[in-house]
Amino acid sequence: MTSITKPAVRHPGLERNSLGLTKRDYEGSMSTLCAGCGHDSVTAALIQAFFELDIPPHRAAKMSGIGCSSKTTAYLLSQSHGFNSVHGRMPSVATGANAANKDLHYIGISGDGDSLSIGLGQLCHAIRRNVNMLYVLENNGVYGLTKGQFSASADIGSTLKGGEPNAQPPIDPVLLALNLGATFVARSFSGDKSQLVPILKAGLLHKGFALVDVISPCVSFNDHDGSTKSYRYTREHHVDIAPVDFVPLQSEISARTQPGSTTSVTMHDGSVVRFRSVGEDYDPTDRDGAYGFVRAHQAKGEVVTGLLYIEQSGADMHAVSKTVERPLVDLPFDELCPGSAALDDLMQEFR
Amino acid sequence: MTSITKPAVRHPGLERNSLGLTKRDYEGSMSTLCAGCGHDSVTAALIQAFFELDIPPHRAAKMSGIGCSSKTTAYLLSQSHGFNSVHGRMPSVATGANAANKDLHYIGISGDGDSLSIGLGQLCHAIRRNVNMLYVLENNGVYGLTKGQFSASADIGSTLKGGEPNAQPPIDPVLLALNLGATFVARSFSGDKSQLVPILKAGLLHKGFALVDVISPCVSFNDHDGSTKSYRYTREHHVDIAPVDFVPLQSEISARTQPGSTTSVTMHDGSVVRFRSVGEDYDPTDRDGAYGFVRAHQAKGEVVTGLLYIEQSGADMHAVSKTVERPLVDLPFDELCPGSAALDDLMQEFR
Amino acid sequence: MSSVNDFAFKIATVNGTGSASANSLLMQSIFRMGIPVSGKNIFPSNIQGLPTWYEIRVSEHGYTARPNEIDMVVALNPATYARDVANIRPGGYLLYDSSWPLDAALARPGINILGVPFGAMCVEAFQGDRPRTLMRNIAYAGALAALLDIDLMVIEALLHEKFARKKALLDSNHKAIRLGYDYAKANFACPLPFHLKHMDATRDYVLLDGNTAAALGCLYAGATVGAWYPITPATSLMEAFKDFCQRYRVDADGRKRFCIVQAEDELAAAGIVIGASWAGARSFTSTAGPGISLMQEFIGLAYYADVPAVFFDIQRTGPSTGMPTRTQQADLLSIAYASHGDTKHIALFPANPEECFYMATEAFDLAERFQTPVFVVSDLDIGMNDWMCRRLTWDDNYRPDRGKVLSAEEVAALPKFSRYVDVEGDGIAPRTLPGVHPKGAYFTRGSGHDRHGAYTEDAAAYRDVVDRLAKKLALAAEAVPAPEIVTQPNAEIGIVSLGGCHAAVIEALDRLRDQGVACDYLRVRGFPFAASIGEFLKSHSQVFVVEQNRDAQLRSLLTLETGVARDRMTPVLDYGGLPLTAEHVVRAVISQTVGAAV
Amino acid sequence: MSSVNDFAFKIATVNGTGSASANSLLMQSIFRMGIPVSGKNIFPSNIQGLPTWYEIRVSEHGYTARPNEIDMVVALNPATYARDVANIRPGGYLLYDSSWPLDAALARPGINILGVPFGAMCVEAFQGDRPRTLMRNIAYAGALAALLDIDLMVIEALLHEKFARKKALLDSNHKAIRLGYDYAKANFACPLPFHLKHMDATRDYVLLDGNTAAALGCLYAGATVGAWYPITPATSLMEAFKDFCQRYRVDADGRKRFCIVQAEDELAAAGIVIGASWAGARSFTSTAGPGISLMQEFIGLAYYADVPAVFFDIQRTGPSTGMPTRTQQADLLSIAYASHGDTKHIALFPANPEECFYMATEAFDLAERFQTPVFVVSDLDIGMNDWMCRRLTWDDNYRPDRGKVLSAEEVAALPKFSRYVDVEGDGIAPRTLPGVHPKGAYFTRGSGHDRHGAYTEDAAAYRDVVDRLAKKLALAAEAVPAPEIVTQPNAEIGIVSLGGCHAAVIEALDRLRDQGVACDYLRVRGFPFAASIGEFLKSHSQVFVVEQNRDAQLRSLLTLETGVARDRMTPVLDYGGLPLTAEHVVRAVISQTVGAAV
Ligand SMILES: Cc1ncc(C[n+]2csc(CCOP(=O)(O)OP(=O)(O)O)c2C)c(N)n1
Ligand SMILES: Cc1ncc(C[n+]2csc(CCOP(=O)(O)OP(=O)(O)O)c2C)c(N)n1
Ligand code: SF4
Ligand code: SF4
Ligand SMILES: [Mg+2]
Ligand SMILES: [Mg+2]
Repeated sequence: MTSITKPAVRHPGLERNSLGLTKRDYEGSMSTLCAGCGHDSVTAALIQAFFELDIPPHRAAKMSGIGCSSKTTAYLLSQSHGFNSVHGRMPSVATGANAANKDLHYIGISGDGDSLSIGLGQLCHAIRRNVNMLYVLENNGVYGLTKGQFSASADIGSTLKGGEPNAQPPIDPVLLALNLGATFVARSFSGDKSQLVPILKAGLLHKGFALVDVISPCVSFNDHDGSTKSYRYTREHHVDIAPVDFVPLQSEISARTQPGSTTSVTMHDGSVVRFRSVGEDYDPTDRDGAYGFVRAHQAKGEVVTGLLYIEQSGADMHAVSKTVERPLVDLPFDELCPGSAALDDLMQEFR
Repeated sequence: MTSITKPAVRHPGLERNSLGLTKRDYEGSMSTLCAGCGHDSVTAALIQAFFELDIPPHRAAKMSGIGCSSKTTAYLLSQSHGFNSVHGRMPSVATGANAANKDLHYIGISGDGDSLSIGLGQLCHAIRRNVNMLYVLENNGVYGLTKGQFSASADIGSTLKGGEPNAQPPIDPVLLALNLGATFVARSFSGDKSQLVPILKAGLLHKGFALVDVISPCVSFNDHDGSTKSYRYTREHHVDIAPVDFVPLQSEISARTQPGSTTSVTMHDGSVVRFRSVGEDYDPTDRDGAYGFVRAHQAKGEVVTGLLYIEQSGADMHAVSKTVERPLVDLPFDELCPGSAALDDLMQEFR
Repeated sequence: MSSVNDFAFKIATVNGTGSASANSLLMQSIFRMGIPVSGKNIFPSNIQGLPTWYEIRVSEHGYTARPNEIDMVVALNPATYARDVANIRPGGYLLYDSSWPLDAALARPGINILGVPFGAMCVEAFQGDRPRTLMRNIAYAGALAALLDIDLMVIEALLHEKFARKKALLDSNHKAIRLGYDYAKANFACPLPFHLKHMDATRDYVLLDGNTAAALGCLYAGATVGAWYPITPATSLMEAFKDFCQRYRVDADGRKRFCIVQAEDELAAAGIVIGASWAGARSFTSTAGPGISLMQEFIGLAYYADVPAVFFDIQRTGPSTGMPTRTQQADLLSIAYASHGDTKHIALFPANPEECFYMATEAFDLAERFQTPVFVVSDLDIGMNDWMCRRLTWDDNYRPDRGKVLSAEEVAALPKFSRYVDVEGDGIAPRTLPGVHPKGAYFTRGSGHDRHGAYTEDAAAYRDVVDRLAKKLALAAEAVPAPEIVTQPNAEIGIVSLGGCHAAVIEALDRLRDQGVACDYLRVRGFPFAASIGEFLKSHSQVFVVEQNRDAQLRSLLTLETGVARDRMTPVLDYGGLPLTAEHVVRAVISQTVGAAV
Repeated sequence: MSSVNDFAFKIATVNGTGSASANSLLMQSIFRMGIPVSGKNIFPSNIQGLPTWYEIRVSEHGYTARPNEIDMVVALNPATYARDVANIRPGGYLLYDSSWPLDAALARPGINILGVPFGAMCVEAFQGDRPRTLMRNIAYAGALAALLDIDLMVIEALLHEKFARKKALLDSNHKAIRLGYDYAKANFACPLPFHLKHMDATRDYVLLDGNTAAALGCLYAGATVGAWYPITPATSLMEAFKDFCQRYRVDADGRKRFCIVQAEDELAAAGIVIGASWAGARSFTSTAGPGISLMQEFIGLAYYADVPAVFFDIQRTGPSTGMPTRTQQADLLSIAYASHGDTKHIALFPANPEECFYMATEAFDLAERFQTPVFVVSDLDIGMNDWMCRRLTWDDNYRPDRGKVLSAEEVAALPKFSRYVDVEGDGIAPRTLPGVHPKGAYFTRGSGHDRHGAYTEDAAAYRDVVDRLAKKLALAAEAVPAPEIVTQPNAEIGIVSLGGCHAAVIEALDRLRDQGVACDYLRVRGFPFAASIGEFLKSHSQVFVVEQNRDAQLRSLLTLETGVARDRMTPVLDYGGLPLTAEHVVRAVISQTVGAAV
């Protein structure tokens, strides 16, 4: 039950963040996923990211659709509101919640079926609106919860457990997002926490839609040889463009602007994302460059991972619609209702 | 009424195609669109293409959704079946019809609202399936039939009649199609029939999903200064990568393999698409090259038009699903029903 | 047969030629003369070039329903000459453009034919095609002014207001009016037997369409998030809301106290409304039948997860795309029990723009109080036509009923918060908003859940929640707007109706009484049905249910919800897509009344 | 209390541990012993690690409904010990894994507790975690064989068939069976008071689930295009169809005489079915409640445009996502009048897998004959559980009823083809298929159209079409499967039910009769309702309507369609998500029967 409040008794042994909270305070109910499911690692990484960013749990909102991946919002942040909506439609629900209260940290957790089949239209339009949220796509190439049919992210030639190969071109959420103007695009691997956590932290602080495509193997239906979304295949074929360090605002300036560090991007709140030893040919602020880079490696059968593109100038949904600074939910009624006098005047115009 | 059969009396004056049909035989009922609407020019170009390709009208099927653009299927080919379905869902209806009867020429006519907002998911998945059809997207940047709201193809900064500028990044159907693995991608302009007709002809004979994005201005709601989908703006900013000639199989070999012609692509049925004087830098069979080329020109505020990408190797939906040569609708019942003996045997397995 | 302030005329033109302004000029002038007037715009689902009509009815008694007969037709669209001229009552009048010889189709015996060379006069008087076409419309308004005795002063005043800052337009309009007016004066015996005389019956009224009124209601209710996908006839509601917000909800620095999202489709619009309401905003969408079908899945989620949400359904003629510019009341069943599984939803049925305003605000109160979807079921006739209705007023003491929403303090004070516990026994469980307090956190889901919001597949835990929902909806019956009941001394016949039919039914009641058929009347204003509705049905030996659909959907709801047998109620149906006339109701009742004095 | 061939036992395990094969081994063995048996799989919406149960009922009388009480529980899931042990009838038996000391939760007085060290024995006998877990299941099957007298020969035979080509597996299974069997024989008084004896009551039967049967029906009906989006419990229908097609519809060269499209969602699946049917193929989709909600818009299009389409709704517990692995009959209303506007749809209600097969073929005939959507309304219990039903047979003389489809010659012979003309007065207008003949071309649209298929906004032309549709659906009432009616001498009580409730109701009828309460029974098999249904209702002083939903949806349909007053029918509802028991029906009837002999 997600509504149980954690026991007040503190575990002295546990590390605490600046809020005095331990990681436990960021955990959720017991996972009911298969032992070894990639999704559970992503949940752990998210807990880590929230903990390290000192975000008060109740200031986060967990949004999801339907699927094993979508279930995971119950397995973290039991002190945050969660909304497990309907299949493929989480982006719209998150858009509405964000429109109403822009000051919460929205995390959307979805799967490749939820996002690329039934939910493709909503995902694309949430990207266009640059809704301020971290969108984690737990990508395993199959529909896990319905027992392993191909999803739209299955690569050509990748086989089902039964051996049946996929013959349709995959939809790559990373390329799609770059194409549609997403302002934060990353790909990672549930098996690489050191890469995933800083990316999630950057995504959480990014002001706009942050898409993180996480290859998250399904041990029950898509982790066999022949699958291109298995642990083994991913380990062997993913290339990390550059490890990133996420340096939050709080930390002393020096650390943020450490000389000699190659590329680094300063975010809205002043935090810095630093790319360590990124290759000459790679510029994480060049949208088309990123697109070409990913494609080129795909041609070689490689899966590029890392924080592939980040743009801090893009206006998010509220900036575009010029809403007031305060969340709309906080506006007092008298700032919303023009009152009787105004109505009387108005009526004159309808004569 | 689309079901009126044309008068038997022939108009001696009118040019005839190899079927002995005149253009009149490819026309439909009177258009009810606004005078000057780009869509009417596209209708005319389609009539021209069908006429020149000598396609028996009743072997074509006209599929559409809802919108001014979608209405146009009534304005051509009155001797073809037409299906004006529901808003944004034509791709699935066309997919089903094609699954049932692969031997008809399917043309889908849609608008930017129909295809890129409510219908985005279906369009993307029809592309993935490489459904064998010509898909014409009559793109005017607005919802015409509902009186001029922005559509998802509106460019940033483009204004509504009232002056309101669009602030969301556009969805470019051409880039989207290239990204999703479309096997035939073109962009044209309703005002340039000489470019449009051969492209439509090639699209009709292409074995797979042929996307033709046609800038087709809405004179009532989006043809003003400030609009980037107006006649004026399009005329001034579109660059044709290369005029194409479409040389049908029928014509004598020499014409098809005329020496000196730069790039040329031979299609499934043996017809040839010849690109005249295409620039050094452009290869219409290079997917990523095409993507980069379009993006580069967009950066300069230019709209690239022409047959941008064509791939003849891609397997269409039926090739992928290995269906029989004959259309499924033509299979006799006894080839479909295993019969009583088989059932009796089968029952043994359920004991 | 002469009549003052009691007649109707119809103008037939081609859409996209700008006749709208001429027609509203006529409407407004008559209205400002203090005479009750109503107009019905019968337009095509098309932007330019197809037939369109405008019917104006003048009624000193204040009847606003669609006219029972047409006294005069202004025929300016050759494509519909035959139909239009056939519309004129025997002895009525035809006004046509005599720039061209009288078309054979117009030459009907038994009517009076008046020709005015509108086209020719305008070609002579104005430059350019567009101005000439536009002014031709104003010219017929001028001719009608003369024929019907519309006060020229009033017209002039309106033109001055409208074109205060556009001198050139003012002049040409003025000129066009005179062209028609003078020609008519000079050539015909003005006024016609039926014409206008100043009254003082519109002082407390306005001319308003339902969508504008509903948008005002949303503004006044404090709605901040609007999500929609354009669709006729619902588009003008959200567009009006946007305009009002631009006017009343923009800070000095240009920042907005509202957020309107044009969604990619209706599914998304519903999702946005649900997400925004869940987060604590008052949020709504406006749509039509096809949207209602597409929102079914989300509606079920909101119902099952106790999430408030307000939906405006501006009904049009179905099924499927149907006739987008024609009216109907055929979405009742698909709304009442929307979505798969066991569901039931609150619905409000405004009868006119005035009620659209008040019911819009009420919808938000009910949605938040009952934590469930609420539908305001309007239609094209109410939503898009200008109705004469009382000036809207506002009580500044109104405070929104946000329902049971726990504050941070209240949550903190709880030993433990469980989302779906029926604390007060009314089926409504206190909710918390995200971001308020860690102890208030809970998990909202459309999957099986127990009273704590936890996932369950247990039969008892599942029933516990859905039984509460059933109870909640049952209690809503007496909270929704009560039915309007009009009785007559010892009437044995009862007439039941809803929404836009009201105007025609109250007119029919008068005419039936005059014909010796006394009927009581009940107008359903909310769903689930209050007990009084069942009582009304049971207390009348014969009941007619008047509605605008083919399958008697209101009668179906009455049958299911009150338990009164289906055949105890006689359906009176009109589903061709045009607003209902009193005549239709009267004929149906008379012809089927057991021993009616006919 | 001893009983032969008449008892029930329940196995509680954790999902994903492979108990399924052990359970079906038990089912099949009993079945092959000639004894009527049925099994209910009660599983979680999850892939691995949550509680799951399997109930097996043995009934010499052939009752297949869910058992009224549990004689023995095999408790192998500590997480549910308490619940499971509470399930055992007084004096019943508990079988647990004594590898560990008896858990306090299991120590219930008044029952017999038998411990077998399944875990320990398997750890000793097998290598590796997975084999050990799997074989532990086979071991309890072995123990049950001894306790219940299941014929070991039969079990061995089944193992040999199953592992014919897998020697190693055969051996380990054989070994595991013996482990359990021998231990039980050695330690307990076998057999228990309730046990099995060979019969000869299953010779003409098979063990079949409804989705497999429905898939076979589609195969035999000649369906060529299947479109779907995965959803429990409908997934196995399309997957079975695919397997059968792979087996019976592949040419020598590997080319397929079918096309199955896994759509991107349910909206697309519906569109594909409509497109394929429009083009002339027999096409269908299989889905569950959420899909029905998402398909609403397309359903209205097919209805209004006269396009055939077959939908299988394998109902699960709603609303919204609800409980995907629990059963219910709560989509009735959203199917009967699906989509906005005035609509009504044909629906068939199979009661078991056998009917799933026959009704599947019938659905295609009806869809093409009436040119309209047809729904086969099944549910999770019928669709996914193994039912004992008569061997399916096929009449080779069957020819599909394609309805009024004009050939090229017929079209050519016509002076003019108009799509929506009611030539024969049955409301069904002849259609043409694309590609057949230029003269047969017409325009299919969901927008307003006249009898020629031309766009219209004219009231009369619009009514002409929708009135024909109403007529067509009215005539369908006598064409859908007739209700099954079972009468008893001078019974005054009538019981009405549908679908999967049938098994429990017929058992209840017997028990009620034994208790002196004679009831007639009508099982609804199709919608719209045949006249005989209304007559049945009217001819009984008291009527009970048994169904699995909260809101008495079948009763609602009966109220609306037959005119019989709602309260003339007493609802008997069960909506917790588990299959209905006879006990539930008997109790409801007895307790509410006017002067019942209790
Ligand atoms: C409308 C609807 N259709 C279908 C389903 C069934 N369904 C549940 S989850 C799912 C796919 C999940 O795949 P994905 O999003 O990749 O999540 P995963 O389980 O692989 O993590 C489907 C089809 C549903 N719940 N709702
Ligand atoms: C489900 C649904 N929602 C909304 C509408 C209203 N509608 C009709 S056409 C249209 C948009 C058309 O835009 P586009 O596809 O660009 O066509 P255009 O008119 O611009 O050619 C909309 C929103 C509808 N018919 N159905
Ligand atoms: S089925 Fe796959 S995706 Fe689902 S929980 Fe198991 S491993 Fe994870
Ligand atoms: S409104 Fe625009 S798109 Fe529609 S017909 Fe007119 S010009 Fe064309
Ligand atoms: Mg997945
Ligand atoms: Mg458009």
